[in-house]
Amino acid sequence: MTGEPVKNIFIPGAISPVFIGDSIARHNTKTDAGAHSIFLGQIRKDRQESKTVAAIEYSAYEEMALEKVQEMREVIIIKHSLTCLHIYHSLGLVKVGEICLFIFTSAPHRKAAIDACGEVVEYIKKELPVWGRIIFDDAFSRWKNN
Amino acid sequence: MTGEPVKNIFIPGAISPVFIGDSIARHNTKTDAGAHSIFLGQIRKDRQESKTVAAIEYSAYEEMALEKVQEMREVIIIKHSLTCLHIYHSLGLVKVGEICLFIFTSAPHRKAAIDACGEVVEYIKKELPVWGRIIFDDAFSRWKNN
Amino acid sequence: MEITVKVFGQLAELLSSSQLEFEEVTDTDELIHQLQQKFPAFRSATYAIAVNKKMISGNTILYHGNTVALLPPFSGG
Amino acid sequence: MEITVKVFGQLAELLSSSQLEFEEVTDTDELIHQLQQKFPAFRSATYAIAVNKKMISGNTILYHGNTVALLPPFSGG
Repeated sequence: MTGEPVKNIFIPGAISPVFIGDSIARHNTKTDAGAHSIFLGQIRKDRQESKTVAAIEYSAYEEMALEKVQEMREVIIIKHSLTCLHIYHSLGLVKVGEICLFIFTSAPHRKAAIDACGEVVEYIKKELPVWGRIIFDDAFSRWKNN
Repeated sequence: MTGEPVKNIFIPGAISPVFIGDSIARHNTKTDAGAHSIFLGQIRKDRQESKTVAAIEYSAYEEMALEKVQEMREVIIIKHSLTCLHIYHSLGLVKVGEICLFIFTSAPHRKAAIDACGEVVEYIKKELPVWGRIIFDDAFSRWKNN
Repeated sequence: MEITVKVFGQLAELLSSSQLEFEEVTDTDELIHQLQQKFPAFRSATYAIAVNKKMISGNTILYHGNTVALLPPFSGG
Repeated sequence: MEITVKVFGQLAELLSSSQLEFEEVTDTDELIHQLQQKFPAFRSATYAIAVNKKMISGNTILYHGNTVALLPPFSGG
Protein backbone atom coordinates (compact mmCIF):
# COMPACT_ATOMS: atom_id res chain seq x y z
CA MET A 1 0.00 0.00 0.00
CA THR A 2 1.58 3.25 -1.09
CA GLY A 3 -1.18 5.18 0.63
CA GLU A 4 -2.03 7.39 -2.31
CA PRO A 5 -5.52 8.95 -2.06
CA VAL A 6 -8.34 6.94 -3.64
CA LYS A 7 -8.95 8.21 -7.17
CA ASN A 8 -12.37 8.29 -8.71
CA ILE A 9 -12.59 6.25 -11.91
CA PHE A 10 -16.26 6.90 -12.70
CA ILE A 11 -17.36 9.38 -15.33
CA PRO A 12 -21.04 10.26 -15.88
CA GLY A 13 -22.06 9.18 -19.38
CA ALA A 14 -19.73 8.52 -22.32
CA ILE A 15 -15.97 9.16 -22.23
CA SER A 16 -15.19 11.76 -24.88
CA PRO A 17 -12.37 11.33 -27.44
CA VAL A 18 -11.25 14.89 -26.58
CA PHE A 19 -10.76 13.82 -22.95
CA ILE A 20 -8.65 10.90 -24.18
CA GLY A 21 -6.60 13.15 -26.48
CA ASP A 22 -6.01 15.59 -23.62
CA SER A 23 -4.93 12.75 -21.36
CA ILE A 24 -2.40 11.59 -23.99
CA ALA A 25 -1.14 15.17 -24.45
CA ARG A 26 -0.48 15.56 -20.71
CA HIS A 27 1.92 12.59 -20.85
CA ASN A 28 4.52 14.53 -22.82
CA THR A 29 5.97 15.61 -19.47
CA LYS A 30 6.29 11.95 -18.42
CA THR A 31 9.68 11.66 -20.07
CA ASP A 32 10.51 8.33 -18.38
CA ALA A 33 7.76 6.75 -20.47
CA GLY A 34 8.65 5.22 -23.83
CA ALA A 35 5.45 3.25 -24.39
CA HIS A 36 1.76 3.84 -23.78
CA SER A 37 -0.92 1.19 -24.11
CA ILE A 38 -4.56 2.22 -24.26
CA PHE A 39 -7.70 0.12 -24.20
CA LEU A 40 -11.08 1.60 -25.10
CA GLY A 41 -14.38 -0.16 -24.70
CA GLN A 42 -17.05 1.05 -27.13
CA ILE A 43 -20.76 0.19 -27.14
CA ARG A 44 -21.22 -2.25 -30.01
CA LYS A 45 -24.36 -2.27 -32.15
CA ASP A 46 -25.01 -5.90 -31.36
CA ARG A 47 -27.95 -7.75 -32.80
CA GLN A 48 -29.61 -10.22 -30.42
CA GLU A 49 -32.81 -12.07 -31.26
CA SER A 50 -33.83 -9.55 -33.93
CA LYS A 51 -33.26 -6.60 -31.58
CA THR A 52 -30.44 -4.09 -31.94
CA VAL A 53 -28.48 -2.64 -29.03
CA ALA A 54 -29.01 1.12 -28.68
CA ALA A 55 -27.15 1.84 -25.42
CA ILE A 56 -25.87 0.39 -22.16
CA GLU A 57 -26.74 1.90 -18.81
CA TYR A 58 -24.06 1.31 -16.19
CA SER A 59 -24.42 1.24 -12.43
CA ALA A 60 -21.84 0.35 -9.78
CA TYR A 61 -21.21 -0.23 -6.12
CA GLU A 62 -18.96 2.80 -6.30
CA GLU A 63 -17.33 2.79 -2.87
CA MET A 64 -16.36 -0.87 -3.16
CA ALA A 65 -15.24 -0.52 -6.80
CA LEU A 66 -12.93 2.38 -5.92
CA GLU A 67 -11.38 0.44 -3.03
CA LYS A 68 -10.80 -2.60 -5.26
CA VAL A 69 -9.35 -0.53 -8.10
CA GLN A 70 -7.01 1.21 -5.68
CA GLU A 71 -5.64 -2.11 -4.42
CA MET A 72 -5.27 -3.43 -7.96
CA ARG A 73 -3.56 -0.18 -9.11
CA GLU A 74 -0.87 -0.48 -6.50
CA VAL A 75 -0.19 -4.12 -7.34
CA ILE A 76 -0.06 -3.54 -11.10
CA ILE A 77 2.09 -0.39 -10.91
CA ILE A 78 4.71 -2.21 -8.81
CA LYS A 79 4.51 -5.48 -10.74
CA HIS A 80 5.17 -3.80 -14.12
CA SER A 81 7.16 -0.76 -12.87
CA LEU A 82 4.66 1.52 -14.58
CA THR A 83 5.27 5.23 -15.06
CA CYS A 84 1.54 5.75 -14.67
CA LEU A 85 -1.85 4.09 -14.88
CA HIS A 86 -5.23 5.73 -15.52
CA ILE A 87 -8.62 4.03 -15.45
CA TYR A 88 -12.01 5.53 -16.33
CA HIS A 89 -15.39 3.78 -16.51
CA SER A 90 -18.72 5.33 -17.46
CA LEU A 91 -21.76 5.36 -15.24
CA GLY A 92 -25.25 5.96 -16.59
CA LEU A 93 -26.23 5.85 -20.23
CA VAL A 94 -23.65 5.28 -22.99
CA LYS A 95 -24.95 5.03 -26.55
CA VAL A 96 -23.81 2.82 -29.44
CA GLY A 97 -20.49 4.07 -30.82
CA GLU A 98 -19.61 5.88 -27.59
CA ILE A 99 -16.77 4.93 -25.26
CA CYS A 100 -17.52 3.43 -21.82
CA LEU A 101 -14.05 2.29 -20.68
CA PHE A 102 -10.63 3.95 -20.99
CA ILE A 103 -7.49 2.30 -19.61
CA PHE A 104 -4.10 3.96 -20.12
CA THR A 105 -0.79 2.44 -18.99
CA SER A 106 2.67 3.96 -19.46
CA ALA A 107 6.08 2.41 -18.93
CA PRO A 108 9.68 2.84 -20.06
CA HIS A 109 9.33 -0.13 -22.46
CA ARG A 110 6.48 -1.63 -24.46
CA LYS A 111 6.13 -5.05 -22.83
CA ALA A 112 5.31 -3.64 -19.39
CA ALA A 113 2.78 -1.13 -20.75
CA ILE A 114 1.04 -3.71 -22.98
CA ASP A 115 0.96 -6.52 -20.38
CA ALA A 116 -0.30 -4.20 -17.63
CA CYS A 117 -3.05 -2.78 -19.85
CA GLY A 118 -4.30 -6.27 -20.72
CA GLU A 119 -4.33 -7.29 -17.05
CA VAL A 120 -6.26 -4.18 -16.04
CA VAL A 121 -8.89 -4.81 -18.76
CA GLU A 122 -9.45 -8.35 -17.47
CA TYR A 123 -9.66 -7.12 -13.89
CA ILE A 124 -12.19 -4.42 -14.75
CA LYS A 125 -14.38 -6.87 -16.67
CA LYS A 126 -14.26 -9.66 -14.07
CA GLU A 127 -13.67 -8.17 -10.63
CA LEU A 128 -15.29 -4.75 -10.53
CA PRO A 129 -18.80 -4.41 -9.03
CA VAL A 130 -20.24 -2.70 -12.11
CA TRP A 131 -23.37 -3.72 -14.00
CA GLY A 132 -24.52 -2.95 -17.50
CA ARG A 133 -28.12 -2.91 -18.58
CA ILE A 134 -28.43 -3.33 -22.32
CA ILE A 135 -31.10 -1.11 -23.85
CA PHE A 136 -32.42 -2.18 -27.24
CA ASP A 137 -33.81 -0.01 -30.00
CA ASP A 138 -37.36 -1.14 -29.12
CA ALA A 139 -36.80 0.12 -25.51
CA PHE A 140 -36.74 -3.46 -24.21
CA SER A 141 -33.76 -4.03 -21.91
CA ARG A 142 -31.89 -6.86 -20.23
CA TRP A 143 -28.86 -7.20 -17.96
CA LYS A 144 -25.52 -7.68 -19.66
CA ASN A 145 -23.38 -10.69 -18.76
CA ASN A 146 -19.61 -10.66 -19.31
CA MET B 1 -4.57 -9.84 -51.04
CA THR B 2 -7.68 -7.69 -50.86
CA GLY B 3 -6.15 -5.23 -53.31
CA GLU B 4 -6.85 -2.12 -51.24
CA PRO B 5 -4.69 0.88 -52.23
CA VAL B 6 -1.36 1.22 -50.38
CA LYS B 7 -1.83 3.62 -47.46
CA ASN B 8 0.89 5.95 -46.31
CA ILE B 9 1.88 5.39 -42.69
CA PHE B 10 4.55 8.06 -42.46
CA ILE B 11 3.95 11.41 -40.79
CA PRO B 12 6.54 14.21 -40.83
CA GLY B 13 7.67 14.92 -37.26
CA ALA B 14 5.79 14.05 -34.08
CA ILE B 15 2.28 12.55 -34.04
CA SER B 16 0.02 14.99 -32.21
CA PRO B 17 -2.37 13.93 -29.43
CA VAL B 18 -5.11 15.91 -31.20
CA PHE B 19 -4.63 13.73 -34.30
CA ILE B 20 -5.00 10.65 -32.07
CA GLY B 21 -8.11 12.06 -30.38
CA ASP B 22 -9.64 12.83 -33.79
CA SER B 23 -8.87 9.33 -34.98
CA ILE B 24 -10.63 7.86 -31.91
CA ALA B 25 -13.61 10.19 -32.43
CA ARG B 26 -14.05 9.03 -36.04
CA HIS B 27 -14.53 5.46 -34.83
CA ASN B 28 -17.93 6.20 -33.29
CA THR B 29 -19.42 5.30 -36.67
CA LYS B 30 -17.69 1.90 -36.57
CA THR B 31 -20.55 0.39 -34.62
CA ASP B 32 -19.33 -3.20 -35.16
CA ALA B 33 -16.37 -2.40 -32.92
CA GLY B 34 -16.62 -3.07 -29.19
CA ALA B 35 -12.92 -2.79 -28.36
CA HIS B 36 -10.06 -0.56 -29.44
CA SER B 37 -6.43 -1.17 -28.56
CA ILE B 38 -3.90 1.62 -29.06
CA PHE B 39 -0.13 1.58 -28.75
CA LEU B 40 1.87 4.81 -28.64
CA GLY B 41 5.64 5.04 -28.79
CA GLN B 42 7.01 8.13 -27.07
CA ILE B 43 10.61 9.40 -27.11
CA ARG B 44 12.05 8.55 -23.71
CA LYS B 45 14.52 10.83 -21.94
CA ASP B 46 17.05 8.03 -21.67
CA ARG B 47 20.41 8.55 -20.00
CA GLN B 48 23.28 6.74 -21.69
CA GLU B 49 26.89 7.19 -20.60
CA SER B 50 26.19 10.53 -18.91
CA LYS B 51 24.37 11.89 -21.95
CA THR B 52 20.62 12.51 -22.12
CA VAL B 53 18.46 11.76 -25.15
CA ALA B 54 16.96 14.94 -26.65
CA ALA B 55 15.31 13.56 -29.79
CA ILE B 56 15.27 10.76 -32.34
CA GLU B 57 15.51 11.42 -36.06
CA TYR B 58 13.79 8.75 -38.13
CA SER B 59 14.46 7.77 -41.73
CA ALA B 60 12.99 4.91 -43.74
CA TYR B 61 13.07 3.03 -47.01
CA GLU B 62 9.57 4.32 -47.53
CA GLU B 63 8.50 2.42 -50.65
CA MET B 64 9.59 -0.91 -49.19
CA ALA B 65 8.13 -0.15 -45.75
CA LEU B 66 4.73 0.69 -47.25
CA GLU B 67 4.70 -2.52 -49.29
CA LYS B 68 5.60 -4.58 -46.21
CA VAL B 69 3.03 -2.86 -44.00
CA GLN B 70 0.36 -3.41 -46.62
CA GLU B 71 1.06 -7.15 -46.71
CA MET B 72 1.12 -7.35 -42.92
CA ARG B 73 -2.12 -5.31 -42.65
CA GLU B 74 -4.02 -7.74 -44.83
CA VAL B 75 -2.76 -10.76 -42.88
CA ILE B 76 -3.51 -9.25 -39.45
CA ILE B 77 -6.96 -7.93 -40.40
CA ILE B 78 -8.04 -11.36 -41.63
CA LYS B 79 -6.31 -13.31 -38.82
CA HIS B 80 -8.07 -11.32 -36.07
CA SER B 81 -11.24 -10.31 -37.99
CA LEU B 82 -10.49 -6.66 -37.24
CA THR B 83 -13.00 -3.91 -37.85
CA CYS B 84 -10.07 -1.63 -38.70
CA LEU B 85 -6.35 -1.10 -38.30
CA HIS B 86 -4.41 2.17 -38.47
CA ILE B 87 -0.64 2.58 -38.32
CA TYR B 88 1.36 5.82 -38.21
CA HIS B 89 5.12 6.25 -37.81
CA SER B 90 7.03 9.52 -37.65
CA LEU B 91 9.80 10.50 -40.06
CA GLY B 92 12.34 13.20 -39.26
CA LEU B 93 12.88 14.72 -35.84
CA VAL B 94 10.74 13.73 -32.82
CA LYS B 95 11.69 15.26 -29.49
CA VAL B 96 11.61 13.79 -25.99
CA GLY B 97 8.01 13.43 -24.75
CA GLU B 98 6.60 13.45 -28.28
CA ILE B 99 4.91 10.50 -29.97
CA CYS B 100 6.63 8.67 -32.85
CA LEU B 101 4.41 5.60 -33.31
CA PHE B 102 0.62 5.21 -33.21
CA ILE B 103 -1.05 1.84 -33.75
CA PHE B 104 -4.82 1.53 -33.48
CA THR B 105 -6.74 -1.76 -33.79
CA SER B 106 -10.51 -2.23 -33.50
CA ALA B 107 -12.53 -5.43 -33.25
CA PRO B 108 -15.90 -6.63 -31.98
CA HIS B 109 -14.25 -8.10 -28.83
CA ARG B 110 -11.21 -7.20 -26.74
CA LYS B 111 -8.99 -10.23 -27.32
CA ALA B 112 -8.74 -9.69 -31.09
CA ALA B 113 -8.03 -5.96 -30.75
CA ILE B 114 -5.40 -6.44 -28.02
CA ASP B 115 -3.62 -9.39 -29.66
CA ALA B 116 -3.54 -7.71 -33.06
CA CYS B 117 -2.16 -4.47 -31.62
CA GLY B 118 0.67 -6.32 -29.88
CA GLU B 119 1.56 -8.21 -33.05
CA VAL B 120 1.64 -5.02 -35.12
CA VAL B 121 3.95 -3.33 -32.56
CA GLU B 122 6.40 -6.25 -32.78
CA TYR B 123 6.24 -6.21 -36.56
CA ILE B 124 6.89 -2.48 -36.78
CA LYS B 125 9.85 -2.70 -34.40
CA LYS B 126 11.45 -5.77 -36.03
CA GLU B 127 10.48 -5.92 -39.68
CA LEU B 128 10.06 -2.38 -40.95
CA PRO B 129 12.98 -0.70 -42.78
CA VAL B 130 13.02 2.33 -40.48
CA TRP B 131 16.04 3.73 -38.67
CA GLY B 132 16.29 6.00 -35.67
CA ARG B 133 19.24 8.25 -34.96
CA ILE B 134 19.37 9.20 -31.29
CA ILE B 135 20.33 12.83 -30.74
CA PHE B 136 21.71 13.67 -27.31
CA ASP B 137 21.52 16.97 -25.46
CA ASP B 138 25.18 17.67 -26.29
CA ALA B 139 24.35 17.31 -30.02
CA PHE B 140 26.29 14.03 -30.20
CA SER B 141 24.28 11.31 -31.94
CA ARG B 142 24.33 7.59 -32.55
CA TRP B 143 22.16 5.06 -34.34
CA LYS B 144 19.44 3.41 -32.29
CA ASN B 145 19.28 -0.39 -32.06
CA ASN B 146 16.04 -2.18 -31.23
CA MET C 1 -28.44 -3.63 16.04
CA GLU C 2 -28.64 -2.23 12.55
CA ILE C 3 -27.52 -3.87 9.31
CA THR C 4 -27.75 -2.09 5.95
CA VAL C 5 -28.24 -4.26 2.89
CA LYS C 6 -27.32 -2.77 -0.48
CA VAL C 7 -28.70 -4.45 -3.57
CA PHE C 8 -27.46 -3.96 -7.14
CA GLY C 9 -28.25 -4.67 -10.77
CA GLN C 10 -30.90 -7.29 -11.53
CA LEU C 11 -31.24 -8.04 -7.79
CA ALA C 12 -32.38 -4.50 -7.09
CA GLU C 13 -35.11 -5.04 -9.68
CA LEU C 14 -36.05 -8.39 -8.15
CA LEU C 15 -36.33 -6.87 -4.65
CA SER C 16 -37.78 -3.58 -5.97
CA SER C 17 -35.27 -1.78 -3.79
CA SER C 18 -31.61 -0.82 -3.76
CA GLN C 19 -31.29 -0.62 0.02
CA LEU C 20 -32.91 -2.44 2.95
CA GLU C 21 -32.42 -2.20 6.73
CA PHE C 22 -32.43 -5.16 9.10
CA GLU C 23 -32.62 -5.02 12.90
CA GLU C 24 -32.27 -8.57 14.15
CA VAL C 25 -29.87 -10.69 12.15
CA THR C 26 -26.78 -12.44 13.54
CA ASP C 27 -25.00 -13.65 10.42
CA THR C 28 -25.17 -13.61 6.60
CA ASP C 29 -26.87 -17.03 6.38
CA GLU C 30 -29.71 -15.73 8.54
CA LEU C 31 -29.90 -12.55 6.48
CA ILE C 32 -30.21 -14.52 3.25
CA HIS C 33 -32.87 -16.72 4.85
CA GLN C 34 -34.90 -13.68 5.89
CA LEU C 35 -34.57 -12.22 2.39
CA GLN C 36 -35.77 -15.48 0.82
CA GLN C 37 -38.78 -15.50 3.13
CA LYS C 38 -39.63 -11.93 2.23
CA PHE C 39 -38.85 -12.20 -1.51
CA PRO C 40 -39.48 -15.74 -2.83
CA ALA C 41 -38.03 -14.80 -6.24
CA PHE C 42 -34.70 -14.19 -4.49
CA ARG C 43 -34.23 -17.96 -3.98
CA SER C 44 -33.18 -18.52 -7.59
CA ALA C 45 -30.93 -15.48 -7.84
CA THR C 46 -27.15 -15.66 -8.47
CA TYR C 47 -25.05 -13.28 -6.42
CA ALA C 48 -21.90 -12.78 -4.36
CA ILE C 49 -21.91 -11.18 -0.91
CA ALA C 50 -19.67 -8.41 0.40
CA VAL C 51 -19.56 -7.26 4.02
CA ASN C 52 -18.16 -3.77 4.48
CA LYS C 53 -16.95 -3.82 0.85
CA LYS C 54 -15.00 -7.08 1.23
CA MET C 55 -16.14 -10.21 -0.55
CA ILE C 56 -16.97 -13.11 1.77
CA SER C 57 -17.09 -16.78 0.86
CA GLY C 58 -18.80 -18.45 3.84
CA ASN C 59 -21.26 -17.58 6.58
CA THR C 60 -20.09 -14.40 8.33
CA ILE C 61 -21.12 -12.95 11.68
CA LEU C 62 -22.67 -9.50 11.37
CA TYR C 63 -22.17 -6.62 13.79
CA HIS C 64 -24.07 -3.41 14.38
CA GLY C 65 -23.40 -0.94 11.55
CA ASN C 66 -22.20 -3.54 9.00
CA THR C 67 -23.11 -3.02 5.38
CA VAL C 68 -23.93 -6.15 3.42
CA ALA C 69 -23.96 -5.91 -0.39
CA LEU C 70 -25.64 -8.43 -2.69
CA LEU C 71 -23.78 -8.42 -5.99
CA PRO C 72 -25.12 -10.11 -9.12
CA PRO C 73 -22.51 -11.24 -11.70
CA PHE C 74 -20.39 -8.26 -12.72
CA SER C 75 -20.81 -6.90 -16.25
CA GLY C 76 -18.74 -3.75 -16.48
CA GLY C 77 -16.64 -2.60 -19.43
CA MET D 1 22.98 -2.42 -67.65
CA GLU D 2 22.08 -0.19 -64.77
CA ILE D 3 21.70 -1.12 -61.11
CA THR D 4 20.65 1.41 -58.47
CA VAL D 5 21.95 0.86 -54.96
CA LYS D 6 20.08 2.57 -52.12
CA VAL D 7 21.87 2.86 -48.81
CA PHE D 8 20.22 3.66 -45.46
CA GLY D 9 20.96 4.60 -41.86
CA GLN D 10 24.51 4.14 -40.57
CA LEU D 11 25.52 2.59 -43.94
CA ALA D 12 24.67 5.81 -45.76
CA GLU D 13 27.05 7.59 -43.40
CA LEU D 14 29.75 4.97 -43.91
CA LEU D 15 29.48 5.27 -47.70
CA SER D 16 28.86 9.05 -47.56
CA SER D 17 25.99 8.52 -49.95
CA SER D 18 22.40 7.35 -49.95
CA GLN D 19 22.34 6.21 -53.58
CA LEU D 20 24.95 4.73 -55.96
CA GLU D 21 24.72 3.58 -59.56
CA PHE D 22 26.50 0.50 -60.93
CA GLU D 23 26.93 -0.41 -64.61
CA GLU D 24 28.60 -3.80 -64.71
CA VAL D 25 27.50 -6.16 -61.97
CA THR D 26 25.97 -9.60 -62.51
CA ASP D 27 24.81 -10.55 -59.03
CA THR D 28 24.58 -9.32 -55.43
CA ASP D 29 27.81 -11.07 -54.34
CA GLU D 30 29.72 -9.19 -57.02
CA LEU D 31 28.02 -5.93 -56.03
CA ILE D 32 29.02 -6.39 -52.39
CA HIS D 33 32.57 -7.23 -53.50
CA GLN D 34 32.79 -4.02 -55.57
CA LEU D 35 31.42 -1.99 -52.64
CA GLN D 36 34.01 -3.51 -50.31
CA GLN D 37 36.79 -2.63 -52.75
CA LYS D 38 35.55 0.93 -53.03
CA PHE D 39 34.70 1.41 -49.32
CA PRO D 40 36.97 -0.67 -47.08
CA ALA D 41 34.96 0.33 -43.97
CA PHE D 42 31.96 -1.45 -45.53
CA ARG D 43 33.62 -4.86 -44.85
CA SER D 44 32.70 -4.78 -41.17
CA ALA D 45 29.15 -3.47 -41.65
CA THR D 46 26.02 -5.42 -40.68
CA TYR D 47 23.15 -5.24 -43.14
CA ALA D 48 20.43 -7.12 -44.98
CA ILE D 49 19.89 -6.86 -48.73
CA ALA D 50 16.67 -6.22 -50.62
CA VAL D 51 16.30 -6.46 -54.40
CA ASN D 52 13.31 -4.56 -55.73
CA LYS D 53 12.00 -4.13 -52.17
CA LYS D 54 12.09 -7.88 -51.41
CA MET D 55 14.54 -9.24 -48.87
CA ILE D 56 16.99 -11.79 -50.30
CA SER D 57 18.92 -14.38 -48.31
CA GLY D 58 21.52 -15.69 -50.80
CA ASN D 59 23.37 -14.53 -53.88
CA THR D 60 20.87 -13.13 -56.40
CA ILE D 61 21.28 -12.42 -60.10
CA LEU D 62 20.74 -8.76 -60.98
CA TYR D 63 19.02 -7.46 -64.08
CA HIS D 64 18.97 -4.08 -65.78
CA GLY D 65 16.87 -1.65 -63.75
CA ASN D 66 17.01 -3.56 -60.47
CA THR D 67 17.18 -1.60 -57.26
CA VAL D 68 19.34 -3.07 -54.52
CA ALA D 69 18.90 -1.75 -50.98
CA LEU D 70 21.45 -2.18 -48.20
CA LEU D 71 19.58 -2.18 -44.89
CA PRO D 72 21.31 -1.88 -41.51
CA PRO D 73 19.47 -3.38 -38.51
CA PHE D 74 16.02 -1.82 -38.23
CA SER D 75 15.35 0.53 -35.35
CA GLY D 76 11.92 2.02 -35.91
CA GLY D 77 9.29 2.72 -33.29
